[in-house]
Amino acid sequence: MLTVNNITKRFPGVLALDDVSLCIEAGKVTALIGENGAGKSTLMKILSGVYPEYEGTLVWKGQPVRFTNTKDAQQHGIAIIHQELNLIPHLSVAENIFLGREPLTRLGTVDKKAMFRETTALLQKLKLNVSANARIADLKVGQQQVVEIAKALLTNAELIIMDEPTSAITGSEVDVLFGIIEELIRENKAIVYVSHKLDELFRIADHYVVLRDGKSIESGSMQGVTQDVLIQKMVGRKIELLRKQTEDTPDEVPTLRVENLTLRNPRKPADSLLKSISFQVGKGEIVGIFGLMGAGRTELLECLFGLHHKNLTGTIHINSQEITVKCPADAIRAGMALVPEDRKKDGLVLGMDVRTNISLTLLKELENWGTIPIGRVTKLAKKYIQELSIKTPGDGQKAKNLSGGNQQKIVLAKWLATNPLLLLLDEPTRGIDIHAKSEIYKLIIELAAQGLGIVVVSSELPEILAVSDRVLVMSEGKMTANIKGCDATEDAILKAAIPKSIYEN
Amino acid sequence: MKTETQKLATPARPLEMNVRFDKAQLLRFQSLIALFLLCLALTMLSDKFLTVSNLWNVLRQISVNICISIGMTLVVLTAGIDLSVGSILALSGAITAGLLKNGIELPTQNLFIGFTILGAILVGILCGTFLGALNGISITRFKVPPFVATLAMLTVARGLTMLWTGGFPISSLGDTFLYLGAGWFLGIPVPVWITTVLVLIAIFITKKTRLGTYIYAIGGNESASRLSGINVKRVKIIVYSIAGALAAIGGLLVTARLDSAQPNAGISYELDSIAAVVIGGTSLSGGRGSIIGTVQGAIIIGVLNNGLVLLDVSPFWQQVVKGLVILLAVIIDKANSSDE
Amino acid sequence: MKTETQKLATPARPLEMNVRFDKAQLLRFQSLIALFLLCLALTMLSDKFLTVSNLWNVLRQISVNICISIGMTLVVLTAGIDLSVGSILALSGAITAGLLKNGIELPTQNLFIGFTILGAILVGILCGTFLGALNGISITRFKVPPFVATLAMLTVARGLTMLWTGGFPISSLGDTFLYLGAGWFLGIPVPVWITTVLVLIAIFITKKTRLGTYIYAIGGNESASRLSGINVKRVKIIVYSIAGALAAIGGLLVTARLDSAQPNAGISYELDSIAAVVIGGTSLSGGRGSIIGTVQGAIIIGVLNNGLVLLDVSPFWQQVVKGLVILLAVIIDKANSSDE
Amino acid sequence: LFGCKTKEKKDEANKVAIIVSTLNNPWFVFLAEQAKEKANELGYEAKIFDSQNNTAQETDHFENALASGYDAILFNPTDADGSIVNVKNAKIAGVPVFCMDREVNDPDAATSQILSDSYSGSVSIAKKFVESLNKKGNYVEILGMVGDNNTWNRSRGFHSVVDHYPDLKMVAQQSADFDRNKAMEVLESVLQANPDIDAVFCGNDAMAMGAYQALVAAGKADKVKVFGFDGAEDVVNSIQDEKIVATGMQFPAVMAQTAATFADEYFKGKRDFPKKMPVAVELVTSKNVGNYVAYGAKK
Ligand SMILES: Nc1ncnc2c1ncn2[C@@H]1O[C@H](COP(=O)(O)OP(=O)(O)OP(=O)(O)O)[C@@H](O)[C@H]1O
Ligand SMILES: Nc1ncnc2c1ncn2[C@@H]1O[C@H](COP(=O)(O)OP(=O)(O)OP(=O)(O)O)[C@@H](O)[C@H]1O
Ligand SMILES: O[C@@H]1[C@H](O)[C@H](O)CO[C@H]1O
Ligand SMILES: [Mg+2]
Ligand SMILES: [Mg+2]
Repeated sequence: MLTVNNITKRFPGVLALDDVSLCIEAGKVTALIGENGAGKSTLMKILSGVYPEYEGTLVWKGQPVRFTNTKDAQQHGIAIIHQELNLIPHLSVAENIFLGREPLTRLGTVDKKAMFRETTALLQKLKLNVSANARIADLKVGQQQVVEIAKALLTNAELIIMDEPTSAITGSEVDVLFGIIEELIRENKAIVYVSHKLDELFRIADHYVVLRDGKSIESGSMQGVTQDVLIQKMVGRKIELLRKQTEDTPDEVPTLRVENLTLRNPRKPADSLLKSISFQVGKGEIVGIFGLMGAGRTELLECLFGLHHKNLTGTIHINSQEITVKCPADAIRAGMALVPEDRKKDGLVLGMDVRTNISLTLLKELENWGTIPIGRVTKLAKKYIQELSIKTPGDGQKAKNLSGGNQQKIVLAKWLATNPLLLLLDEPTRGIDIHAKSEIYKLIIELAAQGLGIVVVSSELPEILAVSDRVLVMSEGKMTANIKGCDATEDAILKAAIPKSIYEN
Repeated sequence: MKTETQKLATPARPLEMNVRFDKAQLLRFQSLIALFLLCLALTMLSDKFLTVSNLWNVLRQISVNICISIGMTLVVLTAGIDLSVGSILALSGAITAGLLKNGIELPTQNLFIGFTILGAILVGILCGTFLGALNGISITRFKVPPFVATLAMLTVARGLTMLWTGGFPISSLGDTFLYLGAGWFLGIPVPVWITTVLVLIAIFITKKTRLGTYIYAIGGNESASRLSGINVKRVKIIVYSIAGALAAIGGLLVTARLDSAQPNAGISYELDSIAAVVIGGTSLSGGRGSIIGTVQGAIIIGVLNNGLVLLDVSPFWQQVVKGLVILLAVIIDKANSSDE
Repeated sequence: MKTETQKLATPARPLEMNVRFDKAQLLRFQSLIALFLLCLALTMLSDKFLTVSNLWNVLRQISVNICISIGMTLVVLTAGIDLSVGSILALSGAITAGLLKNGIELPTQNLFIGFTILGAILVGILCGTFLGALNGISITRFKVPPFVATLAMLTVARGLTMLWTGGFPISSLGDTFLYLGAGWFLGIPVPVWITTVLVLIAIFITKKTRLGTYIYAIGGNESASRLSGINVKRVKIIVYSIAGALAAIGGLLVTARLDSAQPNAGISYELDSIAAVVIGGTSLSGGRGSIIGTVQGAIIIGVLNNGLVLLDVSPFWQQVVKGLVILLAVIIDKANSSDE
Repeated sequence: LFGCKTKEKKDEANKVAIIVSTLNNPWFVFLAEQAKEKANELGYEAKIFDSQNNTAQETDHFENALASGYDAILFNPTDADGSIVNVKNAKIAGVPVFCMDREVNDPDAATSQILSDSYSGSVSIAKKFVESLNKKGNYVEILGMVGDNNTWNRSRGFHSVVDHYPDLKMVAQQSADFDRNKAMEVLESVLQANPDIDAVFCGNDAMAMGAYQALVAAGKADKVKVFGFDGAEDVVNSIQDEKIVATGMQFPAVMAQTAATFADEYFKGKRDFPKKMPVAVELVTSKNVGNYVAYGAKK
C-alpha cells in the first residue's frame, strides 16, 4: 500500500534517517521499533507530510508521492497520532478534534452542534468520559492523549500512523485503543504502530520493522518472534530486564514519613484530590505507587514537592525531621528530587542546550567567585550523557532537538546531579526504549543500594513489579493498599487500584 | 473496566464543566467587577457622572478606541501585536479628507457628493486594509517579528501622512461627513452605532466562524495549528488586514468628529488600544481572550478618563490616579478569577 | 553503546559546534551584516559620516538608549516587557536635578558639592530601582501582566515627575554634573565610558553568572525553572529593579547632557528601547537573545537617525525612510540567520 | 425639577474650564496656571484640562466640561482648524470660549481670541537675524512639531524676511518637536555635515537651549548665533549672558489674564468683545533683556 524507498533525512549535525526502505501492507499492523533516537518519529513525520524535504521516494498505492504538507497527506488518506501532543490548550476537545476541517452550517458558520455530537460519539467509542466542551488545558496528560487518538480516527484515513499512542495511558484505555485498531484492520486499513512497550506489539502487530541509528536493520512477521529476539535486533545485543529481589527495609528512621496528607481541590473546596494519605519510605527503599489514570499520584508527588502548599494539610518528615515545603526550592533543600510527569511542560527548558538543562538544578554548587565555570558544567553534562547514554550530537545541542526518550534521560540526569536523599519519579520511563529502561532500572536499584529513598509512580505493572521493595496502590485520591514487594501480585494490585465504588453496584 | 473509567472521570467532569464556564465567561464577569466598582465610586463622588448625556459622552469618546481595539484583539489572539494602528488611522483619515476636499471632479456636485463621500471613505478604508496586509506579509513571508514590522509601519505611515497633508490639517469636510462622527441616529450617537455593529460582527467572527477558531488556535499553539493543516500565514495576513481596516474606520470617525483630518492624529493610540485588550483579559501570549473583554477594558479606560475630569483632579494627579486605578482594576480581576 | 554515541557524534560535533556558535554569536553576526551595509551606504552617500568626530557623536547619542535597552533586554529575556523606562528616566533625572539645585544645606559648599552630586545621583538611582522593584512586585506577587503593570507605572511616574517639577525644567546644574553628560575622558565621551562599562557588566551577568542563566531559563520555560528550584519571583523582581536602575542612570545622562531636567524627557523611549532589543534578535517571547545583539540594534537605530540628518532628508521623508530601513535591516538579518 | 436645577445653579459660583493643548511644555503650563490664578482671584472655581496635543482628546474635554456644567472656557487650541468644532459646540451649549495664544480659523465661533502673533513675531526675529549676520552666512532652521501650525507660522514669518537675502543660505532644516534634547541631538548631527554655520533659528526656546548646548559641546558656542521663540526662563538668562542672541517674547501671562478677565466681564453681562485681540510678540535682545523676565515684562 505504501512503500518507502531509500529515505535519508538530515538535521543540522544529525543524520536522522540513513537510506531507509520498508513497505506497509493494508489490513495489517506494522510495528516500527527502535531505540530512542533511532529515527522512528522522523520517518513517520515524513510519511505524514510534516517534513517535505528529504532524499528518497514514497510510493502510495502505486503512485510516487511527495507530500508538501500535512493537509496534503491527509487528503491522500494518511493520518498520524503524533508522539508529542499537538493540541490547542485553550480550545475545547471538539474544536481540537475538528481543527482544520470544521463542519459548516448552511450559513457558513461552524456547526458546533454537529461537532459536539460527533465528538461525543467519538469519545464514547474511546470510552473517554469528558465533555466535548472541556478545555484541553483542563485534561490530564492521559486524557489528552486519547483526544489526540480521536483526532486521527476522525479522518477515515486508509493509513493511520500511531507514534507511541499509549505512552500516557493505562490498562483500560489501551484495551479500548486495541479494540479500535482491530476494527480498522477489519476495514482493511493499514496501521503503523510505534511503541516501546513490547508486550503491546505482541498483542496487535503483524509485522515488525527495526530501525537502528537511522538505518532499517530488518523486518519480518511477528509470528514466532520472542521479546528477547526483538530486543536483540533493536539493541544489537541481549538484555534481560532484571527484577529486583525485594528486601525488607531495616526499621531505622525512614527517609520520608507522610501523615494524613490531604489536598483540597481549589476549584471545589468540598471534595479533596488527596484524602489523608500516610506512608513511609525507608532508607534505601524503593516504593512503587500504582494507580489508574487520575488516581492522584501526580498530585501526591507534587504536594511532597511543595507545589500545592496552599491547599495542603498533613505533615511531612524527612529523616524524622518535620519539614514545611512551600515551594520546590524548599523541597530540594530538604533533599528531594522530582522527575515530573510532563517533561516538555515541567521538565526541560527546550530552547536551552543539554548542558545547561542538566546543570540547572546545581548551578549554586557549580558557582565559584560568582561565576559559572563552563568547564565544570560541561564535565557534569558529559558525565551523565555517558552514564545514561543520552544520544545527542553534543552537550551543546538544544534539548528540543533530542528524541523524546533522550529528553527524558536529561530530566533524570539533572535530578540525579543534585544527589538527593529522596527521589520522586513520576512515570520515569514514559517513552523510553527497552535498553534505556533497563539502564534506568539498574540505576534506580543502584541508587537505592547507596541509601537513597525512591518513589516510583508508574502506570505499568511490570515496571512496578520490577523495581519495588514495596507497592502502594492509589485510587480516587485514597491509599488503598500497601503490599510487600514479595507478596505483590498483579491481581492483588489491580484489585486495589479499581475504585471501591464499583463493587458496591 | 468500562464502568471504572466512567466512575473515575465522574469527579473530574463537573470540575471541567465549570472550568469551561470560566474560560468562556469568566473574563467578562471579571472586568465587570472592576468596572462596576469604578462606576459606583464615580457615581458617589460626582452627581454629573451617572447622567444620560454623560454616558453618551463616554460611549462616543471610547468608540474610536473600541474600533481599533477590536482589530488589536484579533492580532493579539494570534500572539501578535500591532503598533501601527495610530499612524494608519491618521493616514486613512487624511486620505479620505483629502479626497473629499479636493477630489471632486464631477459636474453636478450636490448630486454626486453622496457618492464622493462613499468613494472617499472606501479609498480610506482600502488604504488601511492594504497597509495592514503589508504588516501581515512582512510578518509571515519575511518572518519579521510583529513588533518590528508594525513599528516600522508606524513610522512609515506617519511619514506618509505628513507628506500627504504637508503637515497641515485638512478641514471643513461638509456636514454630511461630520454626521458620521458627531451626528445622532434614533437618539444614539452615530459613532456608537458604528462601533456596536463592528463589535457584534467581531463577536460573531470569533465565536462562530472558522477564521475565529483558527485565530485562537494559532495563538494557542502555532505549530499544532500548522500540523492540523491550517494555513497560518493566510490567517495572519487576514487578521492584520482587518486590524488595518478597523484602524482606518477609526480614522474616519476621528476625522468626521473633528470635521478635520489632523496630521498628528492617533499618536500613541496603540498603547491605549493594547491596554484595553490586556485589561480586558486577553493574554499577550495569544490564544485566550475575548472581544467582549476588550470592550470592557476600553470602557474602564474611558470611564476613568471621564471620571477624573468630572472630579476636580488636577491634570498632574490625574496621571498618578489613572495609573493606580488601572493597576487596581486588573488586580481585582485577578483576585476574582479562579484562573491559574 | 559508547562507541555508537561517539560514532553519531563525530560527524556531528564540528557542525554542532558552529550551530552552538550560532546560538551564542549568530545574532551578533546577523545584525552586523545589516549594520555594515547601512554604514557602507551612508559612507558612500555622505563624506561626513565616516569621520571620527561623527562616530563619537553617534555613540554619545545612543548611549542613553543602550543604557535603557540593557535593562529592557534582561526584562524581555524573562518574557516580560517594561514600558515605564521613559517615565522612570524622567523622574529620576528630575529628582537628582532638584536635589542638586535646591538640596544643598551644608555650611561650606565647595567642600561638600562633590558629595552632594554623588548623593543626588544615588538618590536618583535608588528611586529608579525602587520603582522598578514595584513593577516586579505587582507582576510577581499580584500577577499583573507586565504590559499593564509597567504601563500603569509609565503613567504614575510621569505624573510624579510633573508634580515634582511643577511642569517646568530644572536647569543649570553646574559644570561638574554637566561633565557626566557632555565631558570627555581620555578622548572618549564620558557617557560612552559609562555605557560601555554597563554593557560589559551586563554581558558578564548574562553569560557567566547564575542570575544570567536563570533569566534565560525563566524566559524559556517558567514552570520547569520553578520546579528546578529557581526562585522565579525573586529573579523577576531583581530584573525589573535593574531595569529601573538603568533607566535612572539613563535619566542622569540625559539631564547632565542638557544641563537641565526636562519634565517631558524620555517620552516614548520605551519604543526605541524595545525596538533596539528586538532588532538585536531578542525574542519578545523570552529565553533567546543577547546584550550584544541589543547594542547593535541600538547602533543601527542611532546611525540611521544620524545619517538621515547628515543627508538633510526632509523631516517628512525621514520617517518613511527610517521605517523602511529598519524593516530591511531585520529582513536581511533573518535571511542570514540559520535560526528557525 | 428643571426650575430648581437652574435655581441651584444661580447660587453656585461660576466655574471656568481651562483647556490647553499640552502640559508637556512649560510654556503652556505657565499659560494655564496664570489663567487659573486670575480666575480664582476673580472668585471663580477653575480647572485645567490637558489635551496632550491631541485634538480628539480636546473634544473629549469639551464634552466633559459642558456635561459637568462649566460656565466659560479659556481655551488654548491644539489646532486652528480641528478645534473649530469644539468651539462651535460650546457656543451651541451657550458657553463662551476665549482663545489664548493660538487661534481657531473661524471668525465668530469664539467669543473672543487673545492671540500671540507668531507670524509677525518671527518676522521681527528674522529682521534681527539678518542684521546680526549682516545679510550673509549659512544657517540652520530647527522646526517644532511638523504637525503643529505654530511651527509653520513661525517658519513662514521667518522666511518671509530671510529669503530675500540670497547670501543667507539655509544648509539644513530639521524638526526637533519643540524638544530640548531632540534639538541638541539634531544640531550635533547637522554640525557634523556643516561644521561652518553662522546661525541657528529655532521654533521655540526649549529647542534654542538644546541647540546652544550642542554648540557648546562642539566648541562653537561663540561663533554661532542662536535665535529662539517664547521668552522662556533659561533663554532670557542666556540672552543676559549673551549666549543666545534673541527670542520672541510672548506674553502668556497677559493673554491668560485677559482671557480670565473677559470671562468675568461676560458673567457680569458684557457681550461686545473684540473678536481678535493680538498680543504682540516682542523681540528680546541683549539690549532690552533688562526689561523682561521669564514669559513677560518686568513689573
Ligand atoms: N528537529 C530536529 N533537529 C535536529 N535533530 C533532530 C530533530 N528531530 C530529531 N532529531 C534527531 O534525529 C534523531 C531521530 O529522532 P526521532 O525523534 O526520530 O527518534 P525516535 O526514534 O522517535 O526516538 P524516540 O523513541 O525517543 O521517540 C535523533 O538523534 C534526534 O536527536
Ligand atoms: N485539571 C484537571 N481537571 C480535571 N480533573 C483533574 C485536573 N487535575 C487533576 N484532576 C483530578 O485529580 C485527580 C488526580 O489526578 P492525577 O493526574 O494526580 O492522577 P494520576 O494518578 O497522577 O493520573 P496520571 O496517571 O495521569 O498521572 C484525578 O481525579 C483527576 O481527575
Ligand atoms: O506658543 C507655543 C510655545 O511656543 C511652545 O513652546 C510651542 O508651541 C507654541 O504654540
Ligand atoms: Mg519518537
Ligand atoms: Mg500522573
